[in-house]
Amino acid sequence: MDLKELYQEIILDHGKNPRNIGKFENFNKDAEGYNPLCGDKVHIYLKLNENKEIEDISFEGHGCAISMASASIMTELMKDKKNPEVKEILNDFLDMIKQSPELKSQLIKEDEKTKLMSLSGVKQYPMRVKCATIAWHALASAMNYKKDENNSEKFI
Amino acid sequence: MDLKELYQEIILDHGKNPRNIGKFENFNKDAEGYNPLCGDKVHIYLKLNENKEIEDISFEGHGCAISMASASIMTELMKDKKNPEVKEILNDFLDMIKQSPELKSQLIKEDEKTKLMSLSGVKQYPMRVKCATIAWHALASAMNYKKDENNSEKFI
Amino acid sequence: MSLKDIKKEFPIFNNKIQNNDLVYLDSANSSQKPQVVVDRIYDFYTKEFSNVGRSIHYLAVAATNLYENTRTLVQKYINAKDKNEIVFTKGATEAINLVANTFGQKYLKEGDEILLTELEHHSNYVPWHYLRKSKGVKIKFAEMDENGDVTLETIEKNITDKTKIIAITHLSNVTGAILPVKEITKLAHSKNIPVLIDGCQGAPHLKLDMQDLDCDFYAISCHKMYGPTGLGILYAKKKWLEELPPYQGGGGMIREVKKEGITFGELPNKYEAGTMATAQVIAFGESIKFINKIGIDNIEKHERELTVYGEEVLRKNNSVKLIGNPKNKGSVLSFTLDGVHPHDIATILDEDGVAIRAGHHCCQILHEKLGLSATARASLGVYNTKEDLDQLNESLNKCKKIFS
Amino acid sequence: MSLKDIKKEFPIFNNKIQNNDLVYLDSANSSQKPQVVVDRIYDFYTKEFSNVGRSIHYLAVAATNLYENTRTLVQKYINAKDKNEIVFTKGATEAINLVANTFGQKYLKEGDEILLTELEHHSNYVPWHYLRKSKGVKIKFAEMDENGDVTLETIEKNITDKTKIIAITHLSNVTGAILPVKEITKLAHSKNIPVLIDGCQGAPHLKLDMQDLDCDFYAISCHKMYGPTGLGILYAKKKWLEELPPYQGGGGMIREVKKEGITFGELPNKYEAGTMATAQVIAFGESIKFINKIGIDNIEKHERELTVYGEEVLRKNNSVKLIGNPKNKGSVLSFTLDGVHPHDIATILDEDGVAIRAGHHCCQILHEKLGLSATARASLGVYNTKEDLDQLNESLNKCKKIFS
Ligand SMILES: Cc1ncc(COP(=O)(O)O)c(C=O)c1O
Ligand SMILES: Cc1ncc(COP(=O)(O)O)c(C=O)c1O
Repeated sequence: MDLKELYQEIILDHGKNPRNIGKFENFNKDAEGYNPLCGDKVHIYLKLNENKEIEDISFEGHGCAISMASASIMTELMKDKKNPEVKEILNDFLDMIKQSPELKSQLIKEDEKTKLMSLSGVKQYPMRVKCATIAWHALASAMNYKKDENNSEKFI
Repeated sequence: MDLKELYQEIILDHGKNPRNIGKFENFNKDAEGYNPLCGDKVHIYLKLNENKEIEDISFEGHGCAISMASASIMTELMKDKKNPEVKEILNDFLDMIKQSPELKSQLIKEDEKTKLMSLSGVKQYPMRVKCATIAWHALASAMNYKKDENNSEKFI
Repeated sequence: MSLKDIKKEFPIFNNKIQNNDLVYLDSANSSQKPQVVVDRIYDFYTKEFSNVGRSIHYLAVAATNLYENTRTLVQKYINAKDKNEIVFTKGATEAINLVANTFGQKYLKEGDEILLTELEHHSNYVPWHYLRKSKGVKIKFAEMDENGDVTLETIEKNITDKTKIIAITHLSNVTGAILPVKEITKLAHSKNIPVLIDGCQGAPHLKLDMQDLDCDFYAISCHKMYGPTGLGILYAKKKWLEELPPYQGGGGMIREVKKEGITFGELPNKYEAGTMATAQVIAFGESIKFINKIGIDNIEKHERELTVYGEEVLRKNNSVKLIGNPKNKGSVLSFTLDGVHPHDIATILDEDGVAIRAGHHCCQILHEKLGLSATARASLGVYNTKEDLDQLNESLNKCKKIFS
Repeated sequence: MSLKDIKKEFPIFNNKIQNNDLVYLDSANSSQKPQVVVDRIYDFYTKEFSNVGRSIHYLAVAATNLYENTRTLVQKYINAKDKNEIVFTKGATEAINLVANTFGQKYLKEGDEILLTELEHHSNYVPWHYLRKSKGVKIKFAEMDENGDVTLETIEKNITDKTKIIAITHLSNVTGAILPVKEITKLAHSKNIPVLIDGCQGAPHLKLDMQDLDCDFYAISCHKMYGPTGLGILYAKKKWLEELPPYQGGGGMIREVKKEGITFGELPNKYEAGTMATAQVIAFGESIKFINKIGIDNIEKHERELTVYGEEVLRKNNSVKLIGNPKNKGSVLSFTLDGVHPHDIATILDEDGVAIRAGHHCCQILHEKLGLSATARASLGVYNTKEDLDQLNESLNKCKKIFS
């Protein structure tokens, strides 16, 4: 294991200075992610327009560097994404954190991939995986994606 | 340990042919002894006359050879005994079963002592001690002797 | 792993018990433990110990993984659909209390009926009895027939439109009767009645498949299954664990706690309050692996052969009366011996190193029905042999002699 | 036994954790186990195993005696008046649930008040919370002051004529505050209110004397006391155990069972339903002997010195903020580190083999009061040394560096 992998520059930066923080006025969807084990909380706010496009997105919450950085990076990435795209990226990210060595979605640009991959350090720290995914699960709730029966963490 | 000590002739005899068995008509005191672990039961019936003398005594119940023999021997012994005598013998017997090497009470005749001592084999079989004492505890209840606070099994 | 040498896997048989070889015929009470299980406990405490779930340091993470591994092993072993259908409890008794308490709270009201059988162990009666007092429900007992069996028909006869739950043993710890639990479950479900199976004697001896069996709840006692003491398992269909209220409250089972109120955690945490029996759970994983290595089919076959042999031997002994002659019989041989009380039998057998149990075996209703206050019981495990049963018979003859 | 070499008694410290020596600072979560305790479990399973109480063969008798021996050892250790005031449970959490459930059933009604403190662990709140729903009782929380303490005065202020029971921690697992439990009990008794003490953190570190303390209930967690997992103890005054209804139902705790009704066994059986954690109880006897050998006074002194030293070291570190500065402090050091979240601290420390805990430590109400969602906590046991605390400080400096 390697702490440098876990706490990469990008993470420390986003952890210290999270982007898109704070509730904005005219959100129309929101959901809270919560980890009962540690008390970390991420509340996601969305403005989804009539094209099912995320017009605006922000978050509030508290937690470790990983969970804050993950929320920050996610909100940056998801802005202006349309509904099926959001789902694809979400599943791709969770798949990467869970098992896949890389991100596969064509919807994610190379520099965005680099940012997201900076979160892959948690793979070596099983108890920290939830920190990296808490914001993503909250987004899934806000978007009304339901978990499938087998709890496989793919949103359908 | 020695099975012959436990199952002495006297015990086998009283176990097979218990004396004073069955409820009699005009009893005026009774109490049930019960061992929840094994289900053994001994119900004691007494006729205590105005002199606080046990005019008649019998028992009903079911259980192992030890518990039946003990009840049988006890009822034989207690007939015609007066209240303070009953208590003294009771305590003496329980003391013997618990720790003392011998019976001390002057109230018990030599041949009676032999019979009672035949029950001392249970000392080597801790789980069988209750079998030997169940009838005696029932008698103590019927006589309204109360256990003292420290649970020391002496009846006061 | 060969069944022939299986005794060697159990260190207890290396010891003399009062100068005798141990002939252990009390497995329905609790089974002996294979070396691998004891070693796992030892290693866990000496090399890997930490509490699970709560901390995120190395030892805690490793322990949590090991703990959850056992959940998966159990899930696979009993073919449950979801690993979160496996709840660890302190024993089968707690598992049944958990269901009776939470199901009772949520679904039972005055006049409702609970259907048990006359075969039930006190652990599958007393928890339901509490609901008589608190809720005013009625308890019915499906009758045991003269073979010590309870048939599907008898169950059917006792179901009314007030029956709200059926709780029955899989395998009687006295008569050895294996109930037609799958058929009973199907019948019950056709009337929308959930079924709890007390699997204490089923799980160590019979192949289990929860999805096939389709019961709603199944209680397991790990110490009877070559596992450590202080551990049981409740299998429950996910929908029940989601719908029922929580049982004990404490750390680990909550979501969020505020002064005004509390929300509860998701499965499997919801029913695992407080620090769990970590070492025991981890070691029980080895019990499952041990059984898998032999193969439960082989265990069933071995124990069936022994049971048949034991019945033969005891039938030939004219003073012995076997209790129960069910159609489908598990490895339990209950009996009486003419003129000798079961407690005296147990003591005399013990002198030869033969460990059996005597008493009502926590089944007083069954014994009342039999008109007996006590029986003697020899019960088998994977380590038993025909020689053990021969020794049993020989020692029984000694009893007769003493009491003749 | 000398405290200098005490680490050697704990086999876990012979192992490297990811190439580092283990610096175990998570004892408030669960303590490590001395060799004697692990050996006892091993020996019991490999040479002496049997279920207790139920059978009368040699192994069963021996196991029953060993089991009851521990009850006597515990009685003496906590100076209870009667050995039957010691009830074995699956954990402290179950012990508190047992009291809340049975006391609630019998004595509480709508409008009654239960008094807790803001320091309480979820295990000493959630069980009482259930009574809010089922009985309509009210829960009050005596406030924690800025030192992380709850004073006698604050308790007094919160008592009303509706207060029916007071349930408080002996030693806070976050602020380390040792409450004036004896004075609180005296006050409560003067108003006829019984007191339950959550002794999870008290029992491993403080000398206990139930007759002097005079509390009605005291809950102990054995795995925090150098004992096995899956075991707790409820001390309760005999009159309560006699008066309260039984808790779980099952084998062993009954007197007589009939179809129409049930009578319950005498103490200690009444509250020990089903097969108990036999091996764990027997092994816990060794934990008590181990503590006695060192002497609880010596343990207290050693841990007090370490706590003072740890506070000194951490106070010198300008980025560290200690949580709680109670008058009387147990061996718990909770803190935050500027700019680094407790979870990140825990992960970084772990890399150096330093095991601490981060989070709300099952005390969300306390953390809400502090305005923190999480803290880091180093907690001590008999095996800790000043070097452990130096290493803690050094690793905290590494955290700062990474996050600078
Ligand atoms: C103060 C306090 N109370 C209760 C508990 C719960 O104890 P257990 O988890 O052993 O049941 C703990 C430990 O987690 C504790 O520290
Ligand atoms: C049929 C049956 N049910 C329930 C139990 C209780 O199991 P435990 O004592 O492990 O909780 C037993 C064992 O004693 C049993 O044989």
